[in-house]
Amino acid sequence: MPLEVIDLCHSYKEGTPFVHEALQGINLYIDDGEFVGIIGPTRSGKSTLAQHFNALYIPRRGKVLIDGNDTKDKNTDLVRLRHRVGYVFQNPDYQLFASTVGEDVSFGPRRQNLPPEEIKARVRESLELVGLDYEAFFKRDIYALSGGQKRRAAIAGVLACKPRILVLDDITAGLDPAGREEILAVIARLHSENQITTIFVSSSMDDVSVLAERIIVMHEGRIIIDDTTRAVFSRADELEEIGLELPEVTVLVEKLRKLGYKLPPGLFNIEEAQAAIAMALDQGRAEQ
Amino acid sequence: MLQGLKWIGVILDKLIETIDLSYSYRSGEGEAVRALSRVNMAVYRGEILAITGRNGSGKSTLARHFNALLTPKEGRVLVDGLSTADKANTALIRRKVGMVFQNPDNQLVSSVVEEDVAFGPENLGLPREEIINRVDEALNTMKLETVRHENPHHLSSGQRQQIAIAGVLAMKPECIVLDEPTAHLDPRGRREVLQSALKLNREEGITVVLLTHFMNEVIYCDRMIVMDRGEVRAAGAPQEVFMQEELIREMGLDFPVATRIASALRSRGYPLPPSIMQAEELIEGICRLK
Amino acid sequence: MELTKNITLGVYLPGSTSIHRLDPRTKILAAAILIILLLFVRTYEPYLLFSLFLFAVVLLSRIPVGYALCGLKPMLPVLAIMWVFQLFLFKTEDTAVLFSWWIFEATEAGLHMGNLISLRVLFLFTTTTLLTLTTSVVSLTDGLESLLKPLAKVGLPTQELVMTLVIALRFVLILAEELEKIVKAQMARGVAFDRGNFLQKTKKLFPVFLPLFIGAFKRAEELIVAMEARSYTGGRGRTKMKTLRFGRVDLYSTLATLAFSALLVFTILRSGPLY
Amino acid sequence: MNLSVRKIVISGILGAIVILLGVTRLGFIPVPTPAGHATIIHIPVILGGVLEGPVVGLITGAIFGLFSFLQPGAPFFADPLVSVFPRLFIGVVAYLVYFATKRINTVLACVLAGAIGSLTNTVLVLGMATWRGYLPAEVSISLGFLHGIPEMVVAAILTVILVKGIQRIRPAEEK
Repeated sequence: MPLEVIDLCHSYKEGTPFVHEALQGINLYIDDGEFVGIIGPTRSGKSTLAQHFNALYIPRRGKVLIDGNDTKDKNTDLVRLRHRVGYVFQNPDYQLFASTVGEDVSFGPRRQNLPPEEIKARVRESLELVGLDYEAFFKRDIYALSGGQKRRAAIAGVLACKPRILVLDDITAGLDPAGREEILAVIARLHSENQITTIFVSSSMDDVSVLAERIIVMHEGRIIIDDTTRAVFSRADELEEIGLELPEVTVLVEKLRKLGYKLPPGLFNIEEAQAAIAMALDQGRAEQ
Repeated sequence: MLQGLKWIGVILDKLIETIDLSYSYRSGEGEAVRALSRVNMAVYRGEILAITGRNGSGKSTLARHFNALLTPKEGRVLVDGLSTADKANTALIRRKVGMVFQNPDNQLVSSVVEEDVAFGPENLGLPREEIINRVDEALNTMKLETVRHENPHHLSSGQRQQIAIAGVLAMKPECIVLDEPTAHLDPRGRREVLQSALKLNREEGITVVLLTHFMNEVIYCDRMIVMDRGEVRAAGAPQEVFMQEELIREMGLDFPVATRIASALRSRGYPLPPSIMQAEELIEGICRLK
Repeated sequence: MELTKNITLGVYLPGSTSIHRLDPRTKILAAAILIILLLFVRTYEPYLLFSLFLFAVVLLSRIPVGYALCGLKPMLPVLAIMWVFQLFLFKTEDTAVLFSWWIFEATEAGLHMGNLISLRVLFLFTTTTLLTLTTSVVSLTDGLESLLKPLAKVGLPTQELVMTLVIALRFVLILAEELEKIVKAQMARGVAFDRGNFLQKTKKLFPVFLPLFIGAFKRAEELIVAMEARSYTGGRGRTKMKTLRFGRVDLYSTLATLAFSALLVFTILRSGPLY
Repeated sequence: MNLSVRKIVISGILGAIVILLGVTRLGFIPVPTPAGHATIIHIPVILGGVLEGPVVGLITGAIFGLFSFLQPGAPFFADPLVSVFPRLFIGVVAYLVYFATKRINTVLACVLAGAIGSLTNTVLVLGMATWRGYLPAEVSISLGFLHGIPEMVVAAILTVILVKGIQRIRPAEEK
């Protein structure tokens, strides 16, 4: 189910003195099964763009095509489309409302008027997908969950609608390191095992770099870089200029590179960095 | 060396001390939850102390005892020698120890930056000129002069948190407790807030307690405390604590990036010191290998 | 899907015109006098005068007219329905019947009543919107606090009540953004808020209201702690950074408002009620 | 009268919800009657009364009144006697009902507080509108049935669910 964005523009508070052009001519193509990271500083337009993917915003100028269906088209069934393109918001509290996990996860499928057995099967499946044991969590109170579990329950609630594209909007914010790792592992598994197209929106390069194969960098409503993860990180100076914080590893390797160590550009993964530094040092030792 | 001298100075002077502090509350389902059990710790005057531990480890509950938002039912908390259990001390203790919380949206009162910074001094009943001076000074320290008339809602979350810090600063506290001030911020806001916290400590001489789960913030602190299930599990200089590898893993914490790279290089036979935490230290160590 | 767009109540449009710089007490008092007078207007002439006055204020404060009126948009349909309602249902003994339809009769008195009440609503709305557009929430509440001071002497907690208002106004935008995200999060799971009958629509409120209220109460708990941590214990013993100054311009403006009010009272008294 | 920080903050935030529901029109559910909608803006006021007591109910009600006076949804609300005055009673009545019946059963108490709180709004607003001459009595009575009943049902259900939901997140300190 490919996703295509053509000349998309969007402005907030149009017709008021506070008008703000959030998107200015976006062109984008995301193919089946890709894992794309969208990063950019706060208010660069990344969330606005992502919310066009499941028709939460309908374009006034430009087009968004999901599997060839124009979201602007009156004949497009938006409810069905939103089930095909799942969207998980940053704060799970925006989404979770029922008293138990099971009830909340079944909320989406129940909107589709599916038979009860199908709903039950979907709830079980999506809970297992995010690593929450069905028997243990089905009847668990939403408010008795930890931060990481809440987020996983929220993802399960969206997965139960059987999306082919999953948009994750800054979902690691506010988690502790253990919770963050939990979530990233779940997302990685979903993508690799279920081939769900994943679009990961974040302001943290650290999080995006772990999983995404391709990164789209946004700045003031425009896409300024759209390339493979490594290629993006090798343009460290540009990224810093627009106010993005590079992963610590990248900063460290860049500093060593500037000191003359022979290291490849665009390193962001700690294991790779360890290996590369060791290799550079080994080489230096051999030359001596 | 300097670090060592500072240590001798502070070790004698406890600003905040908890003695056998325990605390329980009742959860929504009515079960009693033990949030703190027999915590003995201290905050020394002039230091910057990191308190870390996974969510729900009790660090927030502990911090709320520091300025009498919670008062002990078992054990004691002394702030500058004053017991927080005595209601008569509360006002004075809150002047000495200021507190900044996780979400800037839920702690700002006014819709104008300078008015919010003035909120604390106004509560203290200070004369008008004094309030104006303090607000100017706090805005100046936090570099917020240019946005003083704006609505915080229209600023970045990092700036909003800086406003919250300025609001506490204007009350001229001896100690500022920052309760996960960077948890809801983007990486840039996180760096700005950390730098402010360091500046307050190093330049303004304010004692800082920083609750965090980001190790790249802990590494700039003089000391760290690791909490787990309401207990203090480790305390000491970050270098020393990070050497307890088993414990750090068990607590669900990360190692600083430089420490991880250094330890990988060490295992390949490069003699790097085990105390490396900051990127600069690692780079220096690598350069010295030549 | 943009909930914050039409919120103009309590939205301040910064500016440096003489209207903006007036002492908030001047503006609040003027608005209060005008609003009270509006309740007595029963004919069209005073509205003409009134619109001239408001137009002058709009010009002086350099507010885009379209923007000042855009908060009105969502309530126009209701206004129209109520106008029709008055047209057909309001009756007096000796009124002419304009036309009749089925069992309903549109009377002249009904027409005037509909017009007058709609006008009253429009003018009330414009008056209060102008007040909030030209006066920041902070100075508005400062002004209110100062004006209410006499009531504090009889034991009313006026400072605290004003603080309540300060908090309400600060949290409207925050909660609006949150509400927007909640609505979207549920739409993303297939809730179609625009479909269904009364019962179905009511059912769709739960997934929005629960997160909204629970989130709001969590915020409240945090704000309580944060305010206590900053030594807030209520209005007693508080001082204020800002002091209000009633200057020469304020005096002139007050005189102008009073003169206008007198004129208005005169017109109201001169023209007897239309019905 | 003494106001605690807690009462000030909760009234303020509930007041913010009142204003929010009003300006976004989310507080109105369309129904096929001449007025076009049933209101649920009074729900925060009822919650204030039930969860925090009569004072919060009163203040939140006052904010509701003030708001519906400044941004009237129906012409007769331009009169403060119709818009402000009746709203002062919603939260207080809801509190009294809840307080009187909670010993029997808290769910029942919430239902009654929601329903009677809503009824207070309907009866007083329409009563005042009739008394001030905006509406003929027959119209008021039929409007009362047309709007009052659905509003009462919605208020009763929402009150139960919201009160139960909010109580779940409030940890009671150990005494």
